[in-house]
Amino acid sequence: MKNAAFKSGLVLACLVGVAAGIGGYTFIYARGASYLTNDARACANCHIMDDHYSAWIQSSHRSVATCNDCHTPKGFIGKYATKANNGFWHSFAFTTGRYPDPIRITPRNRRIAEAACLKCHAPLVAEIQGSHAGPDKLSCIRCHSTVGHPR
Amino acid sequence: NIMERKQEARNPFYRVVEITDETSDPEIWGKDFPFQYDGYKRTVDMVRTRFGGSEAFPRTPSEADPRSIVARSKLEQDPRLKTMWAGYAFSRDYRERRGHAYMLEDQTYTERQQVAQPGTCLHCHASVYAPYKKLGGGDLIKGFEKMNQMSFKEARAMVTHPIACIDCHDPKTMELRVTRPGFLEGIKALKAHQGVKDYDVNKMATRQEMRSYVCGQCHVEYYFKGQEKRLVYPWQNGLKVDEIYAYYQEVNHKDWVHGETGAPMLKAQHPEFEMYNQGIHARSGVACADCHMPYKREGAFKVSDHHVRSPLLNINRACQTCHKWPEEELRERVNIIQERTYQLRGLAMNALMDFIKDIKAARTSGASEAQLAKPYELQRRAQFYLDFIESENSMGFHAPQEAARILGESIDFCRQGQMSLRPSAAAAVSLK
Amino acid sequence: NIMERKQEARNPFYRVVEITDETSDPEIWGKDFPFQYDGYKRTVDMVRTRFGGSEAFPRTPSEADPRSIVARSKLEQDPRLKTMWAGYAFSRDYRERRGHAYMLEDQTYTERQQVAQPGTCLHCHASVYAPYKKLGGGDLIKGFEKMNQMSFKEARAMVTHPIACIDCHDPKTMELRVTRPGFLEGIKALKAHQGVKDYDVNKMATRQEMRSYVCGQCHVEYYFKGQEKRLVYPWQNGLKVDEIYAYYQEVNHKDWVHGETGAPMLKAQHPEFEMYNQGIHARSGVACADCHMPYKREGAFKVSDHHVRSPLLNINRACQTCHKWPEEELRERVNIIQERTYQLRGLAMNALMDFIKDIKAARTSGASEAQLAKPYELQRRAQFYLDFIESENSMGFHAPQEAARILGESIDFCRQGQMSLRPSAAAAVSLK
Ligand code: HEC
Ligand code: HEC
Ligand code: HEC
Ligand code: HEC
Ligand code: HEC
Ligand code: HEC
Ligand code: HEC
Ligand code: HEC
Ligand code: HEC
Ligand code: HEC
Ligand code: HEC
Ligand code: HEC
Ligand code: HEC
Ligand code: HEC
Ligand SMILES: [Ca+2]
Ligand SMILES: [Ca+2]
Repeated sequence: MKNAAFKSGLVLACLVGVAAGIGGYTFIYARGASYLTNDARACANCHIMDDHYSAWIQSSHRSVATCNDCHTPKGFIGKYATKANNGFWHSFAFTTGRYPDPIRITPRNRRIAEAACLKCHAPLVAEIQGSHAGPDKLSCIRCHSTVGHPR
Repeated sequence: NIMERKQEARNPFYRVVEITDETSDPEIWGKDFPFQYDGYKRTVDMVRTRFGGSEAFPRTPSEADPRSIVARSKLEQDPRLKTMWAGYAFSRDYRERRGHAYMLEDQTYTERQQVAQPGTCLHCHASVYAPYKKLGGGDLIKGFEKMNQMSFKEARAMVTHPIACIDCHDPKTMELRVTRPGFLEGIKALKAHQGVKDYDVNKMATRQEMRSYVCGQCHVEYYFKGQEKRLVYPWQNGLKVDEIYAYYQEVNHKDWVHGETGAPMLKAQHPEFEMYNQGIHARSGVACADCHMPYKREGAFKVSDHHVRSPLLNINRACQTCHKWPEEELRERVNIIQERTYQLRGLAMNALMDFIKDIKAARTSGASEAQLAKPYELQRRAQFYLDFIESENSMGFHAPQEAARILGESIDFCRQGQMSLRPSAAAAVSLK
Repeated sequence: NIMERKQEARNPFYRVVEITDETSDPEIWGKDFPFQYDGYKRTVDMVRTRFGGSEAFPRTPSEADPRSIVARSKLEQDPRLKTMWAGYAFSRDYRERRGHAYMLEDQTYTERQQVAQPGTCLHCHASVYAPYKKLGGGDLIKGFEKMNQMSFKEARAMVTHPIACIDCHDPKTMELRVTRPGFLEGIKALKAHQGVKDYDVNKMATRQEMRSYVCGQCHVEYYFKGQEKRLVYPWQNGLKVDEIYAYYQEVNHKDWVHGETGAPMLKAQHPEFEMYNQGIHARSGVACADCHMPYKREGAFKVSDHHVRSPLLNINRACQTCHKWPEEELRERVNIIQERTYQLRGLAMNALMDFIKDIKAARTSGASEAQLAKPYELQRRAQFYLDFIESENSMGFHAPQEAARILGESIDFCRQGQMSLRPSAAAAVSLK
């Protein structure tokens, strides 16, 4: 709650250009530009993503899906909107060191990851998905939470 | 070939025949859903595991019982069960469960039928959905009530199939549904107890819950209430053994009078749903179907394996998606849990035998009803607790610690019962 | 700030002072490893959880015991413990454990010291590595043997610190090492039993094993062997309670004679390592340190949280790395396991009280030694089993089903013991 208010306050501050301060520096320093690519190493620029990176390297998906394939939604806009959002908050969190440890996926990004599975596997699961929709849609992560990076 | 797969992919529920709410015959459903039907038919397989699965025992068919193969007799494996259930039909014939394909014939031909049984029995051994509705003139519950009050023989003539597609699925959407009055009413009472009013499982349950509820239609403790022989699931106070026992005390029900002691007894039957709900998997949102009907790749699709069976015969699919341990390791983990349960179950069984012996002795040496009141209550309780694990079919796996706790209490009840029949160590001397 | 973060990442082990194999004082180590030292110091914190952690009780310091704060007395929480341990030092003073920082003073001032205690005690309550070597002229085992045979007072004068860095770490490499003779010999006997010859833990254990073995140096069942008061971990037949009991029967050891019944008793103490090894976490390769010293991010690199404490005070780091459940849910899961254990422990405790009462009664009404032989053996066994859970500090969490199984057996032993003292239900009448 408090945190949320704090975040929004900060978002405002950025608009005023403070972001150019910390955010901007981090952006360049942490090779922010690469954040916009699909290269998984981009994510690993941050040591705190190292664990996931090295786990991903060993995952069944390393050769078929990069971080972004699972952590950004379909479509250009959504993709870059999410990147901007995560990019900013991750940079911010990283710089200030304010984040839970171990890192917990946010509900939003969890939904994105769930949806990502269907980008590639929709046909396969069409039958088990059946006519179910909305909250009753099958959660893949319930059984396959480690496909991207084994624990 | 690829072209076809693409076809399939676009409309997974491509139908070749029409299925209505009266279509009981699974073979017809199978035309539209061949993968599931194939699995369903395979429930005839009989394969053993250490404590589960089933083993085929040949027998010479007779007029009364045409079966040429039956499952192993539990009574012969452990004769103490005959003493435990003395005076009750279960002491005549009690076998290992086997696949769904056998449910109707096993029920029809069990020697337990030598005691007159009501039509109620069919609720969980046949595809009764259509028959109930027919009998009730479109009203499921009415039909249920009518069939309960028939004799088993009479009712048996009205059903043809063991559990079939229609018992778990809505023919239009293929979504899961609960068709069993016993569960509809039982879960309603349970939810009411938890503060949820007028719970309608088919409207209010999540899809994931339904993946267990369809099994909870039958794999539960039950009793026949009153003259109408209404099937009731005793969940009014909750699903724990203590809460169920409390319920039976309140309604003061007894299934039979013990043949050797004269105590008013309760029989526990297959409380898989109740025990599962005390376990870590239920808390983790893992459903019965996750383990007993795991997904299976068929061509371009994943489908639910309708060959419902012991997960230990299918560890790779049933467990390894969630547990990345080697198959052998997973089998060993189950084994450790089951062996521990089995060991404690043995001790509880011994305690019960000692207790029954003592009550008999006390009666022959002329103990009064008053003196027997306490021992009777303790036998009733001890035995119900033990039976709750004995008749539960996972040998403790569904809720390992809870199973051990229940057996521990059962032992305590037996031994205290024995004590109540003996003079105190000190008093012993001053006795006349 | 980011600049620093990248810096830190590069040189984790930056030394400012030199540390030798004689450096007992943790403050010096702390100069090189400030993060770990800070955590280490925080073990003075006292915070309660439902069954663990610890609570600060103020007391007025006295000449004999200068402590102004102690942990809660378990004897006052449950007076049945006084009867259980009648005639033994534990019936005078037994408190909740608290942080490592207190180990030396709590041992020094416990009222159990009013019974003469040997120097052996210090093995697990002080940084004895350097003192042992000094005393043994460079030979750890010699020093150990010498100190065992001193009086506590004498030995106490030779140590200064509670457990310190040097007791778990090699000062050069900072790798973990076992420094405790009790464990070195205990694990060797255990491995020999498992068919591994001449096991040398510091050479042959994996890193992950060491993350539990360093704790197993002290959080184990033990006894003092013979006149030399040698500290021995009774693992020759295995780590299960049954195997440990069998060992004590073989060597026919007793800790004391029960004050109220006269039975030759055994005391179980904190078998965390033994119970943990019966649990699913141990099987899954999860180490004590994973839960009690989880990694913690300090700037750019991860350090082990040296604030060793109840994981329930640190669920996010201790559990959520592996379990993606909300904190509240994880707490509730532990709670369910612990409450179940606690309930059964209560029943076992009652059974034991009944049993002790009966033995006393039998003795006063003049039972012979012969008649008491069986009851004595059963009390010894029942009580050791109960104590194995009572004195284990996770209230069942480390191995939920095993804890319940052990309590169930304990109940059975007690009740059978009572039975053995009473005439049979039938015989009762024909008694004179
Ligand atoms: C600037 C450093 C940095 C980079 C680069 C980075 N991350 Fe992160 N990431 C973080 C930090 C810090 C957190 C913790 C934020 C929090 O939990 O509030 C985090 C958290 C996450 C989370 C979980 C929390 C959430 O927001 O759901 C996901 C998923 C994630 N990162 C994915 C990625 C992916 C995919 C990339 C590459 C496209 C990436 N990260 C690149 C620093 C970074
Ligand atoms: C195949 C899909 C997939 C790929 C590829 C993938 N992830 Fe994930 N990731 C997931 C899923 C699913 C979750 C949520 C796990 C859960 O909630 O149990 C997740 C969660 C996370 C989290 C939150 C912390 C956690 O473990 O729950 C982080 C951080 C993260 N991913 C980073 C990355 C990075 C960095 C990469 C690339 C190196 C990557 N992921 C690649 C699917 C993927
Ligand atoms: C960018 C496309 C893509 C995305 C996104 C993706 N997958 Fe995959 N996945 C694949 C491909 C291609 C394979 C086959 C790779 C192989 O056989 O090794 C595969 C294999 C798998 C497998 C079988 C191998 C294994 O790990 O067991 C599973 C299960 C799976 N995916 C689940 C998921 C889930 C769950 C998600 C979402 C969290 C997901 N996939 C996201 C492309 C994707
Ligand atoms: C209840 C557990 C469960 C859930 C939920 C689940 N799966 Fe699976 N999945 C499995 C099992 C079991 C297999 C292995 C099937 C086999 O080996 O035949 C599997 C296999 C797969 C495969 C590999 C198929 C192959 O053999 O190439 C993919 C891809 C996959 N699942 C994707 C998904 C997606 C996407 C979702 C969500 C819509 C999902 N799964 C939901 C249990 C699950
Ligand atoms: C986490 C996995 C899991 C879940 C969830 C689960 N079971 Fe089981 N079940 C098992 C295992 C393992 C066994 C032991 C099988 C054996 O011994 O061969 C078992 C045994 C059984 C048996 C006896 C099977 C046999 O072959 O003898 C029945 C019946 C059963 N379960 C029904 C259910 C029902 C009904 C539910 C839900 C209310 C359920 N199970 C939930 C894993 C599970
Ligand atoms: C209509 C009642 C009914 C329903 C619904 C039902 N079962 Fe059963 N189940 C039975 C009966 C009856 C048997 C024993 C059949 C026999 O022994 O002849 C049985 C046997 C089993 C067995 C033992 C199979 C073997 O090979 O030993 C398992 C496992 C099982 N059921 C699991 C389930 C699961 C999981 C569900 C839900 C997906 C379910 N059952 C739904 C009535 C039912
Ligand atoms: C509430 C549901 C339910 C009712 C009502 C029910 N059964 Fe069952 N029955 C089951 C389930 C589930 C199994 C499989 C699990 C097991 O065998 O414990 C089973 C197994 C059996 C078996 C095979 C194993 C054995 O016990 O030998 C027989 C025979 C049987 N039932 C007969 C009957 C008879 C006769 C009645 C009526 C008096 C009856 N059943 C009523 C659910 C039910
Ligand atoms: C004992 C209950 C039960 C019976 C009987 C049963 N099913 Fe199912 N079926 C299930 C469950 C559980 C699912 C998984 C549904 C879900 O995840 O929502 C399922 C899923 C399905 C699906 C959806 C795709 C899939 O495989 O997950 C189809 C189609 C289906 N069943 C067809 C059939 C047919 C045809 C029959 C008869 C031959 C049948 N079922 C009998 C329990 C049953
Ligand atoms: C859909 C996921 C899922 C499936 C399928 C599943 N499990 Fe589990 N299992 C869990 C979860 C979740 C836990 C609880 C621990 C945790 O949170 O990680 C657990 C815990 C366990 C435990 C430790 C708890 C205990 O009672 O000792 C065992 C053993 C276990 N599972 C065995 C099995 C076996 C055997 C199967 C297959 C028959 C199976 N599981 C199927 C998710 C699953
Ligand atoms: C999977 C996690 C886990 C592992 C592994 C584990 N423990 Fe624990 N431990 C716990 C939990 C949870 C408790 C209960 C804490 C409470 O009740 O506050 C506990 C309690 C304790 C306590 C009492 C703590 C207190 O605050 O009262 C001690 C001492 C202890 N454990 C030692 C050990 C030792 C030694 C090992 C290894 C041999 C070990 N534990 C392994 C989770 C673990
Ligand atoms: C040298 C002996 C020794 C070693 C080694 C040791 N402990 Fe302890 N531990 C103790 C003693 C003694 C106490 C009780 C101190 C007191 O109550 O004054 C204790 C207390 C604890 C407590 C209770 C803390 C609290 O706040 O209630 C936990 C948890 C614990 N130890 C875990 C561990 C773990 C985990 C390890 C290994 C990483 C370990 N211990 C190593 C002797 C030791
Ligand atoms: C094998 C290792 C070991 C030995 C030897 C040992 N202790 Fe402990 N002691 C522990 C551990 C571990 C704890 C913390 C766990 C607990 O309190 O159960 C502890 C706790 C204590 C406590 C605080 C809790 C309580 O019991 O009041 C006292 C006091 C204590 N010990 C005194 C002694 C005395 C006196 C001796 C010698 C007779 C002794 N200890 C020998 C390991 C040991
Ligand atoms: C009760 C045992 C114990 C004591 C006492 C102890 N440590 Fe540790 N320490 C550990 C364990 C366990 C690890 C993890 C080692 C591993 O993973 O290999 C560790 C790791 C470390 C590491 C490696 C980096 C890290 O954090 O994982 C350093 C440095 C360290 N300890 C310093 C110290 C210092 C300084 C002290 C004294 C103030 C100390 N330790 C006291 C058990 C202990
Ligand atoms: C390093 C990984 C790891 C850590 C840390 C861990 N667990 Fe587990 N936990 C497991 C594994 C593995 C299982 C066994 C089930 C499985 O294989 O998924 C398990 C099983 C469980 C179970 C079910 C078994 C049972 O006894 O009922 C519970 C509850 C549980 N953990 C709670 C906790 C709690 C609470 C903590 C923190 C104090 C914790 N775990 C820390 C890995 C871990
Ligand atoms: Ca019943
Ligand atoms: Ca001892």
